[in-house]
Amino acid sequence: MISIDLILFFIASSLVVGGGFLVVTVKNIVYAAFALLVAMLGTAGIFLLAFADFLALVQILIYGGAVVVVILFALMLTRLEDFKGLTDNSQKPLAVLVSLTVLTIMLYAIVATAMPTSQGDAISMIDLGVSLFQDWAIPFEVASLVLLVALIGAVVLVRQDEEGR
Amino acid sequence: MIELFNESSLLALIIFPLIGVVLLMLIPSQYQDVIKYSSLTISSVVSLISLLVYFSFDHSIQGYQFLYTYSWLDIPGAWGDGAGAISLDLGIDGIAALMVLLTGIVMFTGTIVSWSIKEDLKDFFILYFLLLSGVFGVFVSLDMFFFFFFYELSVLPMYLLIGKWGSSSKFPTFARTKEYSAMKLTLVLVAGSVLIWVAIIAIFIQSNLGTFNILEIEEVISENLSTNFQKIAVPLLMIGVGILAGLWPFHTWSPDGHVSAPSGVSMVHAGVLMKLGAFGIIRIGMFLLPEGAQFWMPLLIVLGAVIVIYGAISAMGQTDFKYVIGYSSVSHMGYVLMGIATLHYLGLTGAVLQMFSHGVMTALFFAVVGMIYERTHTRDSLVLQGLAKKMTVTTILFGIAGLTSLGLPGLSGFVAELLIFMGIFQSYGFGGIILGSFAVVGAAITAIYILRLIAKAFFGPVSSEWEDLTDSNLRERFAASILVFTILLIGLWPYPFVEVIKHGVGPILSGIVGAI
Amino acid sequence: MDLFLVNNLIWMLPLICVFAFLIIALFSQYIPTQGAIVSIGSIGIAFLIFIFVLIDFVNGGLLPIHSSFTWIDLGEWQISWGLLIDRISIVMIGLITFVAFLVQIYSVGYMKGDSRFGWYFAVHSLFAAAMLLLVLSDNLLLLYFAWELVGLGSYLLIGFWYEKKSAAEAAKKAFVTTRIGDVGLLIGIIILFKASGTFDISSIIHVAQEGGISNDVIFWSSLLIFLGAMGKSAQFPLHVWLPDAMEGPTPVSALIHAATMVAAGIYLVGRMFPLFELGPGILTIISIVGIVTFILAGAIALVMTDIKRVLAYSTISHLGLMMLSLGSFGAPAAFFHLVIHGFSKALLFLGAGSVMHGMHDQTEVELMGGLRKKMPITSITFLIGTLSLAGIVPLSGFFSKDEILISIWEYNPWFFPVTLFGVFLSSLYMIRLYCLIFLSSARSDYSEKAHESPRIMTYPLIILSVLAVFSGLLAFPSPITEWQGFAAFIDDHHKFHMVPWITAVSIVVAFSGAFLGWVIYGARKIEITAISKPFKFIYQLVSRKFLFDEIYSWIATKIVFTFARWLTVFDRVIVNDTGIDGVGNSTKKSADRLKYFQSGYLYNYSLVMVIGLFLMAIIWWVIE
Amino acid sequence: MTIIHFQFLSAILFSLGLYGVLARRSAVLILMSIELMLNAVNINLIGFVAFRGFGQEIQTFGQVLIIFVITIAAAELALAIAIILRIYRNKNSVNVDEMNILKG
Repeated sequence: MISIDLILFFIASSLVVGGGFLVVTVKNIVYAAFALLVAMLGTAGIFLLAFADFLALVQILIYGGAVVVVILFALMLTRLEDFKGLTDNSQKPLAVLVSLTVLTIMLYAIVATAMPTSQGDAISMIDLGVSLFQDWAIPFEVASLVLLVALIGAVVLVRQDEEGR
Repeated sequence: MIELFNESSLLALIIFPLIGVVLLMLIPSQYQDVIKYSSLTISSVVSLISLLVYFSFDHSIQGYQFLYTYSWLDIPGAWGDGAGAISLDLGIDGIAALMVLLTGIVMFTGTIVSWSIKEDLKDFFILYFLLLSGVFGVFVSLDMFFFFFFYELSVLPMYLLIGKWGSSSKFPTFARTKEYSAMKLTLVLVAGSVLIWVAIIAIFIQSNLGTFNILEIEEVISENLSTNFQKIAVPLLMIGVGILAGLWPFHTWSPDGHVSAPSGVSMVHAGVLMKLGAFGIIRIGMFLLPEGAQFWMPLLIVLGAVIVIYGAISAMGQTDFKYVIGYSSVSHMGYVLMGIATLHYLGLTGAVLQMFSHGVMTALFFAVVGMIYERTHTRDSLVLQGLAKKMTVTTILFGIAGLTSLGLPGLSGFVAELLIFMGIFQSYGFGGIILGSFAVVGAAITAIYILRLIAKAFFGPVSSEWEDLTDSNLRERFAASILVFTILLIGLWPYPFVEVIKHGVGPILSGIVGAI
Repeated sequence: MDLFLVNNLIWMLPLICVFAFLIIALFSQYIPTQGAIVSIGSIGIAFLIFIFVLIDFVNGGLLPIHSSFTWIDLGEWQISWGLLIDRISIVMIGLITFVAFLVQIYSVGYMKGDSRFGWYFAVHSLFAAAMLLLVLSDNLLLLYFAWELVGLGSYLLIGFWYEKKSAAEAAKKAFVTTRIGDVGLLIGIIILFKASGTFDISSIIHVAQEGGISNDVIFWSSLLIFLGAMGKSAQFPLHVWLPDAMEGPTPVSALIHAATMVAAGIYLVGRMFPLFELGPGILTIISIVGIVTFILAGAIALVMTDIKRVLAYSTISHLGLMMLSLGSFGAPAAFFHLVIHGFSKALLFLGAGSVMHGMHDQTEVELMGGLRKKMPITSITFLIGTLSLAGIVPLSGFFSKDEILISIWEYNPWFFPVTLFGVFLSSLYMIRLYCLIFLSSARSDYSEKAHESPRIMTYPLIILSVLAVFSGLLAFPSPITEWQGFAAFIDDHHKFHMVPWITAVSIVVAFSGAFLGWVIYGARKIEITAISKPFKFIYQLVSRKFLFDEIYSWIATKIVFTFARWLTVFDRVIVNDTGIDGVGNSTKKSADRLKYFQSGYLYNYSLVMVIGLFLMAIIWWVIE
Repeated sequence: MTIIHFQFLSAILFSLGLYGVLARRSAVLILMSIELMLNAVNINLIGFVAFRGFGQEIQTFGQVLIIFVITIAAAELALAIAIILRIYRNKNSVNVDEMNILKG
């Protein structure tokens, strides 16, 4: 019996898989970036289907907005000639082999250890907020520190040296 | 007030040096005087606390005192929820009390002696206090995890202290750079601590209590720690900690380390750090693994005898002051190991007293050698001559240290060595007599190299090179006189010290079947 | 304990000297005479205490006085410190305090103007304290304690003029050589402790006499203790330090290396005598060591030309005689000779010091001669000392020697003729020394210009010479008082007796030695080279002191220190560079080879990572 | 819709990302592939959280956990991009096969 959410799931997952496939195969890097965006949006859809509304929003905002944009900026700051006609490196056949093997193992593992499933509940954003800011307040603050440090680190790394080198 | 002191004084011993570290970090490094005086203040406060701890330690009450507990981490497992498996358990028995006093004394005098360091004094003291915080931690920890933690904490700063402030030396046939010595010291000691860590984890698992607390594990020795397990665990521990006590053939880090280290660090290194090894054997090896200890001790006593003689003869072949004293330290630590290995009341008491006595004595030695080196810029006894004329007080101080080292009665070394000798003769039957004789001969060899050194470097006519040497100044004399006073006090009136040691030795030996 | 019990007051004896040491060592520049007065005062007070104790004893008093306290308390094992004054120690205290007192007064004149005048007296006080402690202690441990401190005092005083390389070396040699003996002593003490559970001398002897200690243990521990005594009392073959010890100031030689410290070995053996008696064969060993020392040292003394060395070898020789006496059950005779030798030899050394004082510190007898006129008091007192030591009747040395001969004849008759030869030798070399120094005419500028020493130095000489003359009378029982003679004082079982023919032989031998000496060196009737020609080899051997120094220094440099150097190289090259560093180096080497596996490409690394994970999964699977 | 769907999707996406990391040449693309793998992890996690029947509380916790994952991913990305820019400035390329200074 194919339910409506299963159909939605397949649509979203085809977005994810298709986007992901394009990311790792296309030759033009800008296209790859947009394919990544597609995959991220698909993931947001998956989140929605798993009752994680807030996460879906976050996913769109951070990945769809920030991450892809940052990557595009990075592309703009680097050399443009290489963008089209990307080639893969010499161990491509091995890579194919290894990833297929890993995929097989994982799929086998999934099938072999079939999990019982039960229907989940919707989580209200209020609960999530309460949990985040009460139970997990300290890790949350620490995470913000991590971000801050990453920010500073990024700035320091890309800053022009004083001699202008 | 007294309760507060009883509960938190041991914690203070660990925390105050760390406070000192932070404090010194905040002082800009160009204020040399501020750094000097604040480091002096910190170390006097800590030493004062250690003094208070020692004197308010009541040896008439059984059991560990000044207990303090802070639960840190639970480890659930086969043993249950393991609440507070790792907790900062502090407490001292008589042995640890004496070691705390020793650390306090060496720390204070080492600080005074280190004042003369010219370069990056601030960073030196930061690392110095870090090191001492670790040393105090080892002596007062009743938790194996923290024992190990502080053990590592006290080893690692040595690397920087020697590597940065040390001195490289060039000898006719070989050279020792300070970087080499620092690296060797750190690597060898860390290799040893791997063994310790394995042993500690093994004890933790085997005891099946879900705790690292030594006292709690001690109660289940007979049920959970089987004889076979103990026999396997003791060598790990004995080699691991023994490396720090200069166990042959892993002793070479020690003389090289001494030669390269600045005098303040040498004082701590030989005075306190090497004692951690012997202390570890007593605290974990004998207390938690009595049967294993009993099984392996005959080997240790033979090794100890080898170290005594080997170290003494090696010292005889050296001409560099610090090498002589370095090997002499190895030799004297051999006495400690022998004393421990007797498993005898007298021997163990003597070993602990020797740890204290040797600590104070080598501290004095290195302080004096530092005074000489600062003025002459050489430590080669073949070059130095007739220093007694120019540096009379320094000579007398060196003489006192030397006489202590060769076991002259009236100075601390004699009492300790006497007790150890008596212990060795009382244990292991005829073998004990042979080994004991070796030990006594070792003391005679010490006399040869010490007096040879004195005759070469201090006596004889003053060569023109040393015409304008100055004698030690008031600061250095003050530091040295504290050490001399301690040496004399133990040498002449060891009664109170022995009373305190007895408090710790009794329970340890009572766990060992057949020990006297 | 009540501090003011008379028993506890005996602690004052050593303590007062310790305080003197501390005061002088720390504050010598603030005290008039740099502290000499403190030192002399303290030893004077000690002497007064001795007089007090003696009077008390004569009036039927307190002996033995005993006081002790626990030094280390280890439950089952108690180590205590205790002092004991009995008859033996009363004699020793008298000797020590009296000689030390005189020597210190003498030193004020002798050491005048020395840059370390105060330090000299400080060490003297330290030595006196240690020596008093040594003879007062009631247990072996405290005795060892003092024994070593005495050695320290000796070390510091021999090396007093440390700027001289030879003095520094001599001090070291003295300490190390005696230390070799002390190793034995300490081991012996501890073995006895193991066997009897106590350090207390009388308890040990009691246990041993009850049969509580096996014969083996008694034998070995006695032998080891005797080794200690050999070191301190400079018996062959551990005698080599004593002649070198003459590098110290001469009053030091008089006090430490003639009268007191070197007698400590005799004292120790005498103290432990009841134990030694029980050990099979120990007394024979002691006798042999004693007689060898007696003869060999006497022979060397005959050929030495350094005034202090002659006296040093003479001291060794007489210590050998005392050992021989002890080995022949003659403990009282040994003590008697110890006292009388102490007075006489101190007198001779102080006389030698006086000569050196007048001769600008020249010690070579070849440079002297004819000093009799220039230094009349020194000359006469020196002569008295010489005759006393030569055993010429009726000076004191004669009586003590006589008693020793009697006990040797009674217990060790085979040694008797050899001993007589030794007696002959000792009167010969003493007279030779006197003749060379004081008779005939001056042989150098120094002796031309020699002058008599100041009174502070000559008065002690006079006092000592009086004693050297009259102290022999102590051997006789007193007709008026209860005094039964010295021997009976030491040991109740001993009765004073003389064997007429032995006395006669002794007189003849001593006189013939003295006469021969006078003929050769005084009257110059016989050319010395004429006699020594046929015995050239022996003469060479003797004048090179039987090659002991050469052999020892060969052993020390060629064997011991070479071995030490080899061990140092072994330690560095094999243990450290090959063993410890070897581990590091092999790690480094294998890293050098393995580094070529690193392509440097990130994607290679990640591929290998994944494969690794993959393998781990497989392994896990297999195990499951 | 069961856990298995999520698991399958996650596995496929993860393998794709892995392939990207192993096979691509441009550092930026490798970075993107890593993002894919992180997403795969998140998908797996949310699948378990939502459909395993842990109840309200754990479900909330799971979501919080994902938020943290995203946060850390963002931080990592920022630094990675910075490093790539730095490398580009030094070597004028972002191709990983031109970077082998770690070669032994």
